[in-house]
Amino acid sequence: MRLRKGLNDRLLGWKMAGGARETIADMIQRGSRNKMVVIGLSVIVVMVALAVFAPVLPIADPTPSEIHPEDQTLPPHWFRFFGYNVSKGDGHIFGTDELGRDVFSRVIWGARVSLLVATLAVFFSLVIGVLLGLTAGYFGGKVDYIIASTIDLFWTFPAFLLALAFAAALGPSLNNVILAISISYWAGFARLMRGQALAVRERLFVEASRALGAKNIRIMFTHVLPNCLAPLIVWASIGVADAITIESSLSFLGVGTQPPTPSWGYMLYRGIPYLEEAPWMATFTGLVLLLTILGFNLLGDGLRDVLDPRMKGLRR
Amino acid sequence: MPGRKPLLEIVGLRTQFFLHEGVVTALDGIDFTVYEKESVGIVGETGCGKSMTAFSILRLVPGPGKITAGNIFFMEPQDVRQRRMQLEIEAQEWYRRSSLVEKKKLVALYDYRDTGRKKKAKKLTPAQIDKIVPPDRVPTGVTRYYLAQNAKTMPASDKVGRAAALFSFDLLTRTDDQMRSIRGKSISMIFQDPATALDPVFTVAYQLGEVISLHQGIYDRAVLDKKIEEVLKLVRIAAPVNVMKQYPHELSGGMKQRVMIALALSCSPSLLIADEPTTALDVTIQAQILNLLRDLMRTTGSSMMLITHNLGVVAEVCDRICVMYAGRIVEEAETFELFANPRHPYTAGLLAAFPKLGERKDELSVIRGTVPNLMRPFQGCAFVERCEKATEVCGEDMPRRVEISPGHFVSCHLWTGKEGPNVR
Amino acid sequence: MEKLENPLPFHFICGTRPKHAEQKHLWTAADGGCKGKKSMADLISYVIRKILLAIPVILLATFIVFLMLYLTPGDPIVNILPPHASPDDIQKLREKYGFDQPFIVQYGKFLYRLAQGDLGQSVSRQTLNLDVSDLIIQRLPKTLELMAIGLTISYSLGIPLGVYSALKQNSWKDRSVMVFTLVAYAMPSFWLGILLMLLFAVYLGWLPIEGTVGGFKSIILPAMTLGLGNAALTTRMMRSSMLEVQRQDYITQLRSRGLPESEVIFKHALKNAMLPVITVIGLDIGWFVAGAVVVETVFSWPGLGLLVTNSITNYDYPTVQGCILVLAMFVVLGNLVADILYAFVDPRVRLG
Amino acid sequence: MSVSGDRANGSQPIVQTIGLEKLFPVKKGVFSTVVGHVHAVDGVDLSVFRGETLGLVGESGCGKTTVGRTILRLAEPTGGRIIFQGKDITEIPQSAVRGFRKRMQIVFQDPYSSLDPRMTVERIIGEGFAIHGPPKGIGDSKFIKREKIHELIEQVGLSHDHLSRLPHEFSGGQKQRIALARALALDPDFIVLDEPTSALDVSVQAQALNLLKRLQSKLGLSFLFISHDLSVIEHMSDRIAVMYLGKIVELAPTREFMGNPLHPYTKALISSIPIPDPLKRKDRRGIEGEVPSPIDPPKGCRFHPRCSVAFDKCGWEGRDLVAHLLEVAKITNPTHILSNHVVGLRSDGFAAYVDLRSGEDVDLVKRWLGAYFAERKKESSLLDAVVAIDMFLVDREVVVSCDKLSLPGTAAGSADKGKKPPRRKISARKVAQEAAMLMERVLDVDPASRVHNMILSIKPRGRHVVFKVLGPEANLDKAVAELETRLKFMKEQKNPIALAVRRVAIKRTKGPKLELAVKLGAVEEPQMDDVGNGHFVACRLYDK
Repeated sequence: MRLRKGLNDRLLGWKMAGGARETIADMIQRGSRNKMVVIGLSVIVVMVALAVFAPVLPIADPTPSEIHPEDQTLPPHWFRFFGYNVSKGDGHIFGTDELGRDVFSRVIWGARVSLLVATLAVFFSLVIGVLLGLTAGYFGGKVDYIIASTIDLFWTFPAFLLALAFAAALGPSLNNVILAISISYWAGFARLMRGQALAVRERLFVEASRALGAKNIRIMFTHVLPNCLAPLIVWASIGVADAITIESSLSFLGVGTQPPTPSWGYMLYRGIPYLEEAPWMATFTGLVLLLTILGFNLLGDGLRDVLDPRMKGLRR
Repeated sequence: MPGRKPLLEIVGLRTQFFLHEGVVTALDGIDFTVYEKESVGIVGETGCGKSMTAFSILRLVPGPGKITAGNIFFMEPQDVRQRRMQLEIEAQEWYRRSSLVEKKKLVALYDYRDTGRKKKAKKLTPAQIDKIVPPDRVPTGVTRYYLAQNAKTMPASDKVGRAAALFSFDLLTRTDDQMRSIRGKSISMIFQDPATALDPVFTVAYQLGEVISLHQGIYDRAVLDKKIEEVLKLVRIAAPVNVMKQYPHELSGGMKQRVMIALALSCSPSLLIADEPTTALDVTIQAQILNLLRDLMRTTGSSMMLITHNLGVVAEVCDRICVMYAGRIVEEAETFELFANPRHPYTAGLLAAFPKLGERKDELSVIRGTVPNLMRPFQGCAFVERCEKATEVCGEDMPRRVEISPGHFVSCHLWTGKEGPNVR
Repeated sequence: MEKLENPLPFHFICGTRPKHAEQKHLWTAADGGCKGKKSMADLISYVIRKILLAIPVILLATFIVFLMLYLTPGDPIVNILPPHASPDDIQKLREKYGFDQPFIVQYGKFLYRLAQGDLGQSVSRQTLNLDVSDLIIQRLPKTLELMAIGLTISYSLGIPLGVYSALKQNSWKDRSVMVFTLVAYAMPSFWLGILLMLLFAVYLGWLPIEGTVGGFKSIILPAMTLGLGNAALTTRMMRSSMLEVQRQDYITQLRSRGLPESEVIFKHALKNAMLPVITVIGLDIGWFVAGAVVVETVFSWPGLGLLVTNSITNYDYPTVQGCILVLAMFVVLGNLVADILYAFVDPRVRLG
Repeated sequence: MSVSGDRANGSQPIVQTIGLEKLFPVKKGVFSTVVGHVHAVDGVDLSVFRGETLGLVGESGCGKTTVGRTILRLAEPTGGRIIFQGKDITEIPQSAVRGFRKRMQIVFQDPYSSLDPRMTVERIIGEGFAIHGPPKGIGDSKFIKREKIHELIEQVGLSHDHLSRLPHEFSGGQKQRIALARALALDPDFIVLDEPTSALDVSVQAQALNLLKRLQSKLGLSFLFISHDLSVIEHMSDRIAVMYLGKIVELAPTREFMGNPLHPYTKALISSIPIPDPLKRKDRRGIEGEVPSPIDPPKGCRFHPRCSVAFDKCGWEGRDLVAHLLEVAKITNPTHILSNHVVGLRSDGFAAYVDLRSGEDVDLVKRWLGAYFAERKKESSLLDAVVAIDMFLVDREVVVSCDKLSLPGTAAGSADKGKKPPRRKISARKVAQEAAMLMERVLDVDPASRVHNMILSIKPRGRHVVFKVLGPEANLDKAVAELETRLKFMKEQKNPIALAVRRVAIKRTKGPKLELAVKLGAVEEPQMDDVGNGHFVACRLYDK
């Protein structure tokens, strides 16, 4: 509604009249007032810290060389409240799995893998996506037609299916999973970047810069890219969540990270046959997985509100 | 104005927006009257609250906005109006006579009713009380309270006095359902940008038919189609049957605005509010639309409230003009009087800053500075920072609305105390 | 061509004309005011263009699927034959399956066979030499069933919830819906499946834990698992779309005409707000296709998805190929349908 | 080029356009074939002299903004020449345009989008220096740059402490000042002002206009002031040009323009503007109708369909004839020939097609039409313009296939003289478009052509040119024969377009169908004529 729009504009005006300036510090301040950002960020910080410091944390070895049959499927000691017979296993707050390994430490080591894969995959797709999307959106014409069709090809294809196909073909390994996710996920960034670049290109300051004699490269990187950053950051955060989902799904299907490397997806897969006798195997892994994904999603949603209130509902 | 019947009477209307950043007073105590069969122009720059006036009248103030004070009397019969005004004066007298404690109680009550926010009555100082309830105008709440106290003593024949009819013609007292039957039927509005103000996924015929069947109870397809065609012909659309079948995006800007006018006039409203009806159009199309509006007003006998920033447009079309600045009406006069003798420095500045065709000058005279921040409460006149003639008193006291000649009102300290000889 | 139905009336094309010039153009009023209307030919051309645009996607899918097999590091031949098979035997089998030819020839042959509906033969031990197409056709109905019910759940839950949430914007009702969608969206489908299984099958024992033996009962859990994530997404989209539409000028305009609130919201706002949701139906189908693979594995639902995972673990690449190709077709088809649907629903879509 | 010629004082124009043309293709169909062009700018001759302001006024969509952008080569012209300070810059490569950019600048309409929201004002104003190097001067270049930026910001009436702020902290008027400072940074000679004050409120607009005037007289700038608001244009300009549908229709010095507007469109425009003075209120009739689509502008004078004083010479088209016949049908009784035997009417360019109920009616309807036209031709020049009525075979057309073309490049376009200019490649589609125009000239317009009255339309379709020919099958053969002899002659003359023509053939298309076609004679567009006092007008009323 025009009315409301006008009001918003004037609101911006009022803010400036008070001398407030939109600096990075301001954004941080605004971000710190947004509950979603705060919650999301704290979850992420905790998870990242645990993952990074896993080797030095006083937790059990996630992949012990020996298997102790007596340790198999021990319930967490606090499960005695639910009527489980807990005789042993004080040290296992999430219990142990079918091979007697500590679930808690495997979850933490699993976070290492998941976060690494997800971050790297998102980073690569971001780089590919931004470069292609920027080129396509800024130049338009035939270049755009070719790149945009490619983007659309990959975009209409569900990322997970593509990743599954690639992971299955390339064979299960950490690098291949990263590659598979990057290949299937870049189109999202490219599409976003292209759309943004197309919009920014129409803004008159780009035209003004051209009128001053600026070259395309200069305009692309000093005008267009900085003005597209906000949605990219949001999308990247949500992208990490998606990548974690894809990675764990791949592992779940057995084409991702291979055992004995601890990975959330595989741990959940192993938990299914034991659902009745050892429900803790699947539940806690899943809970941590959910929390992590939720954390990145929350951060993304919150950032969207912080960086640009008008971007609400931009998902997909 | 003797002899003319007021159709819409706005008294002390205040509309505020409650935002995280603070309270924005979009309309700050507006008074004006639209008489029957006349067109009133509301002129002002971006953000002066002219559109908000329209939305307040229709009670369609968006989002965090609220009407916090005032009355909008619509189609109030003469006798009710007279009795109401009489009672208001009585109530004012009564209020003036009442003690400070009583005043505090009243103010808290009134303020709660109108702003929805409770105030601790006992902590109010006399100055604050005077601010909330200015002594020269007693708000609705107080009048009602007074009436509730004294209703029993009124004679049974005095229906107005016995509370029932007193404020029943105030649009702000209407229920949502009553309001809906007024909107579109008695008061209708034309929006600024026809490109965004028509529903894009329904055809012209559907949108027109919906309104006509709603207010006139016509449901028969054939009769409805005929009626739609008639209305489209009324706004001089050459091929109404073709246009009926089309979606808004298939029409040009001028055509869309005609359809919008058709929508507004389909139920022959007694008041038409046109909010910048030609701003989005080209000059030649603007001329066509203005001609159309003027002719339609003449033939249908409705009143029009034309909101615009273009002084040329009001000069062409309107009988009377209100000039708005920062949520207040600073000057109001008959069109000829206003253009001949602009009394408020803002009006004069605006007229001088407007480049006129065929009167080329080397330099246009300007109004320095920019429109003020509406979030700040104004102590005095809102124009003080940009005014060349401002004195100290301008920054401190809000200027009163004075009638300097019959029908010519100004809110400016240069003119307070200089009421015209024939007035009151 | 301005076709006249009958000799008369002629006037149905023309309106009144400017008074001043006898032979002057009435089109300035009629045409100048109305831009071109969508014709059937435009619509057909649009559909054809969309179909043509789908071809490269399908080709890409075949290429990826083919590349998949080509890149496979594990040798399927070695997998089929007993461990002590001679190199000669390996060679023979390799020739039989055409694995010895250059890449492009293999791809060409692959496409050629594909065009005839031949997806090759399974090389897994359990289903050796069975036609992949037969395997797929056998499994397809189960997946379709699952997807259909999943889609129904997701839209019948997502759209009303989104509208409700938008209407109650910023209330606690809205907030709780938003929290629900956040969690439901973040929940990986396999874990959600496990939880539902745990609750409804293991503890409550209302529904069968997996497989298809329970009849309709057994489809409830997989379909819910599949539908819930997308329902969350639909809710969010519907909500933001509804809020966006409610901010539009035309909604205020309709209110200013005195239309009842229910009509404004449920006729005008809803119809407009549905448009962006329709555009993503295609993407939703993609989501479901991908989700089906995981969900079927969790619930041992004998559909295409389970076939894929089983084949992957058995290194049965022809079957994987075939399944992924079929699933990709779903996606392409879904997008096509969404595009065409959108062109029909939104009068503003430029068909030219 | 009478219009762009010298002014009385004989000074050289700083910018001159000759026949400037910018067409945007309109695409349609399965393969996005070009089905027409938006004639945004269609042959504009303008010149701006040193130190003057040329006002360019017109309604939205008339192409005035495109003129400004094309002069700066922000949009590539599709035809005509742009001459800047005596140099032809129409075809120089973009890298060389950059050098010129220092000397011509632009200020846009929308202050909200014309400043990069992520840059401080200092960076925005200094962007020109970042591109072209710091301003000349003695001493530290950074210091000089700073000084210069300070000077600029003061020049536009803002202060130093604004420099470190971001654009959103400013009001519309202030933003426009910053945009102006940015444009002035490189000391340009010529600035295009594209509706610089349209987004501003009246009181702020006056400030901005005064500032522009002051700066112009101080710095000796030349302006091309583009606006839809004639009152602003009048206030700012020394000369005023009026544009309508891609063409300039009137050009005159301001005083002359306001005192003696000649073109009916100009008059209507002036009378449409509401004057803020109730004493001057009048019943403005303005003009009826709306601006026709620029994809297929009216033939002849583009304003004639809306013109209140238009007379018969101003323009006609097939669609006028269709409209006329429809009117006739309306007033005749149902048994009339027109109603009884005709199913539909359609038009294309200067041809009108009559769809018949059955093939046997051809002679009947043809005779009636011939008689009707002959009888009424004195009354209406539209009917007088009818040159032929005959049967038309819908299913047959002459198709000319074209090849792509490779031409030796022109030296003017290349930056360094030493290198051999690269050959210019022209696609078959483009050749077909050119060929269509060429053939129209030699077959249809040229009265010496033997098929002069038979050609209904000549249109490019993909890599072909398609002819619609009036009359029986023999006429098609005649057209092919004529076309072949003409082509042979042109091939001998080494006409590149003629050389690119591959094949001429008669093609059958849809099922057999017979229509009647009426061909109208072509009508010419009015040219700009000098009526004295530097006043030019393109209107038949002032034909000499």
